[in-house]
Amino acid sequence: MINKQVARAAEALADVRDGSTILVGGFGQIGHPMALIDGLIEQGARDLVIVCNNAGVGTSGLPRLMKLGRVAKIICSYPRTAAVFTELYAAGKLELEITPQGTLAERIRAAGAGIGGFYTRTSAGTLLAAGKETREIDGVAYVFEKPLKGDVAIIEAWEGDRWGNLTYRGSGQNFNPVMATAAALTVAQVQRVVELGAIDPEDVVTPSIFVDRVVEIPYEPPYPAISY
Amino acid sequence: MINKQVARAAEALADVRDGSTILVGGFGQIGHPMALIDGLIEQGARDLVIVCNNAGVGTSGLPRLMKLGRVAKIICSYPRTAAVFTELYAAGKLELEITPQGTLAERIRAAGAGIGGFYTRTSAGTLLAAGKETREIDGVAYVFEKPLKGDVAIIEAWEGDRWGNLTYRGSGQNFNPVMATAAALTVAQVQRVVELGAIDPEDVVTPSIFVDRVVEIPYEPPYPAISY
Amino acid sequence: MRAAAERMVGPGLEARKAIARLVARDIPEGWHVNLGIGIPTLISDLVPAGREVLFQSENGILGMGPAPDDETPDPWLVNAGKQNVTLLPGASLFDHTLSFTMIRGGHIDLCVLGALEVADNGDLANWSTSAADTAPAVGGAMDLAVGARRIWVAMDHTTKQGASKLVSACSYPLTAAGVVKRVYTNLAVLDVTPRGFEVRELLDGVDFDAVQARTDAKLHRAGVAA
Amino acid sequence: MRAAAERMVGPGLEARKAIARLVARDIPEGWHVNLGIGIPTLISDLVPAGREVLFQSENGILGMGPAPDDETPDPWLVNAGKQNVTLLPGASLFDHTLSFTMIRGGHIDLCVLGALEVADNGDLANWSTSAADTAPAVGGAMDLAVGARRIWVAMDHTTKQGASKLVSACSYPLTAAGVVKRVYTNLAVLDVTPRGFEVRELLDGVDFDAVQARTDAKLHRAGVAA
Repeated sequence: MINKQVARAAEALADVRDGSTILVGGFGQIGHPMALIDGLIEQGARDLVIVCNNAGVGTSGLPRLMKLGRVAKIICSYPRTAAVFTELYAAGKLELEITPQGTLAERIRAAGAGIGGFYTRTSAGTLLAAGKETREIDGVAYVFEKPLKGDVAIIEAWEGDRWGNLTYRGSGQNFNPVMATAAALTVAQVQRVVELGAIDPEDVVTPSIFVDRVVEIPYEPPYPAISY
Repeated sequence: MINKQVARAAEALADVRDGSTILVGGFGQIGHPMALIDGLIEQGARDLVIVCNNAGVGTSGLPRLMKLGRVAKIICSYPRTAAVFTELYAAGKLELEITPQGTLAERIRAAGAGIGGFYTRTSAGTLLAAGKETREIDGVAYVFEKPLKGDVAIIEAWEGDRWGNLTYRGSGQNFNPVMATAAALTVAQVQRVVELGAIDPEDVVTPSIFVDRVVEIPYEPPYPAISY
Repeated sequence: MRAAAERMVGPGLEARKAIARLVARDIPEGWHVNLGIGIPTLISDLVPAGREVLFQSENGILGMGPAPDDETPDPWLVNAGKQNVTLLPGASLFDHTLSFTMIRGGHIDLCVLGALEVADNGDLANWSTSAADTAPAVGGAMDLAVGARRIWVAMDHTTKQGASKLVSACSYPLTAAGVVKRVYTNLAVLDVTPRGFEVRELLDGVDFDAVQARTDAKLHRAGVAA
Repeated sequence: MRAAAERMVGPGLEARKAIARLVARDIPEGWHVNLGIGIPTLISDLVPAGREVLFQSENGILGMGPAPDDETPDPWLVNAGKQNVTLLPGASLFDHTLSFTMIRGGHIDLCVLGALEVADNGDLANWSTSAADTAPAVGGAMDLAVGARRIWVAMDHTTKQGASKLVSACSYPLTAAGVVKRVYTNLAVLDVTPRGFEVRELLDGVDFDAVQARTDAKLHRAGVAA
């Protein structure tokens, strides 16, 4: 019997190696796998490359991982959300790769979908296109972007089953479904594990094929929404 | 008040011009917008370029449109489903562009998603890559593929509302959601039009932004499944 | 004339709302609109009652309603500024790839952004104040700037220091080249045309020369040859 | 020896099922498997009871169950061969872009295809019998051939005319180069290795020389140096 459920977050991440690229779901606090980040902190891997839209908020989660010196590089669209990021970056202790938000999502999709690279108009003629191949297509300037693959993806979903099917709630999808497709190992934190078959096949957002491990982490309505 | 519902198929397609590229949803008979094809037949446009996974079955729908001499070219992955296609093609009266099924879907997605082109391993080193740009990426051969945009998309869905939100049933999604994103005008044939708000926001598969017109065409469980 | 005077020194919340109201007035029914942070955020609540406009948020929402006015907002539902929002009947929820299919694929009718500078050729600078920014952050600005069918900018006419934000050439790093079609400020509404900025509308108590005096770029009167 | 004799002249349904059963035997629990038309279609019903294997269909289904045995199949649910199918608990439904994300993105553990020819370097020809095909049709074969983690072929060992389908070089147009890892026929199971075809298993009543006699390419005995 297939059973992808794992009891604890750190156990689900036990085989993460130093130097891994970790795709981390979420947009701000929503759909952001806080328990799995804590599991990563407990687990101990170092020199991580973190791919996440934001750099976290406050002092727990990603900011704590950064503060502990475990992050070598961060690839994101909007890191200016955590003070510790700004400090470490200013001190030259953290490498940063800024990617436009849509390009970040599309590069991750390309990795998951077996696309070797693609052309986008986004960032053409700007500093963020510096050093990248460009091409004129039908008279318009495009920038060549490469796939961005993870060794591990940690994501947050709403319900999951023992095969790894996932649903999401509200604006909780964001980067999670696409990141699930693009890593060698995908671990999902879910609010509840339900019986196989309890999720209507038409309601599945992330089909089970993309998910390797499921950890049940029920929690109260999460964080106060923070505006920045 | 936004209201995208149109009473009749031919009315919804009234402004289709000669020479248009028409994206036609469906995989075999399922999710295939038969009533809209009939509307296109009634409407009269000629020299059409049809983009559809198959060439239809039997003598109605696409085969009838072809038989009437209204189709100049068909772009598909598996046309060998209709006898009239084979006849017209053998007689040199119909141009054919064969595209691998996944590449067909991805080229349509690129058009809908503002991607200027992409690299895929599919068809590398085969006859279908003849004349196409190739590139070696990380030691593997890739083929460059361009976006495939429609002037019109005609698709079939299950439920729709007056804004154009759509759901699908069973294996009825197939090419429909991606085609909805990739045409200047997208017309959806639905089994029933429901009140705005009746579709749960989490159940919407095609968000309303991609749909321009909705035609209600209720019908009995469709065609006998045909194996070929 | 107090309102006019206030416009000269930079708008407070009411003046910012006045800018947002002008934009809201000009959005036709049925448009799909993405709003950036700052003044644009104020627009959604100012659309005239009964006019159906669909607001999109790049984190996966189409059909956002007003901010929740009760004590128990849905904590799983936030907009791109991470503020709690509501959904209208007919709303839909989706992931980032479909959201940026909408944005980059030309499906968004209008994106209203704030800006650091707008040049009279439509160049937009709104993401970074320096090529050596200490911690640059771009978010979805570059995708929106090239992908939306129209880019309008809603901003103060000048910086707090009084420098013009409508310029003949951007000094800050570009977000995208040649994309801005219209600018709404606390002084005027200006179209970006082949000959440069054209004053489309002056706010109450403001005249053309007063706007030109506060603008780095040369202004043109609508319908008057240069 | 009747079964063995039948294998020599080309399999009927029972012999085709025997090939399919061997493939089914070798699929471990938890694999995600896409089946082509022909003999591969028979595999799903032959997986040993209690072993969970997830069958994918490129038209948007993961977790297909057996063919419907009642009089009222769901007409909206068909597989890639357009036959009505059922869903297992845990199944999911999706569109073509996500389906080919699975396929092209390397998420499918195994694809079992039929073939016109397989070469001993793993080249696969299964979509067209001529460069001047009167009406070529490729379907998803090329995407599956390059995208699945493993390609196994299940086919008759020879054509109806008795010509070997295991060849030293394909004469038909390629579907993909160097992708086949294993071949199941009515005579043997063969691995594609760096030195060519290696006989992994002989079917009952068939010996190595009998297989070699019906094979265009040179065969190797497993574990025996060339």
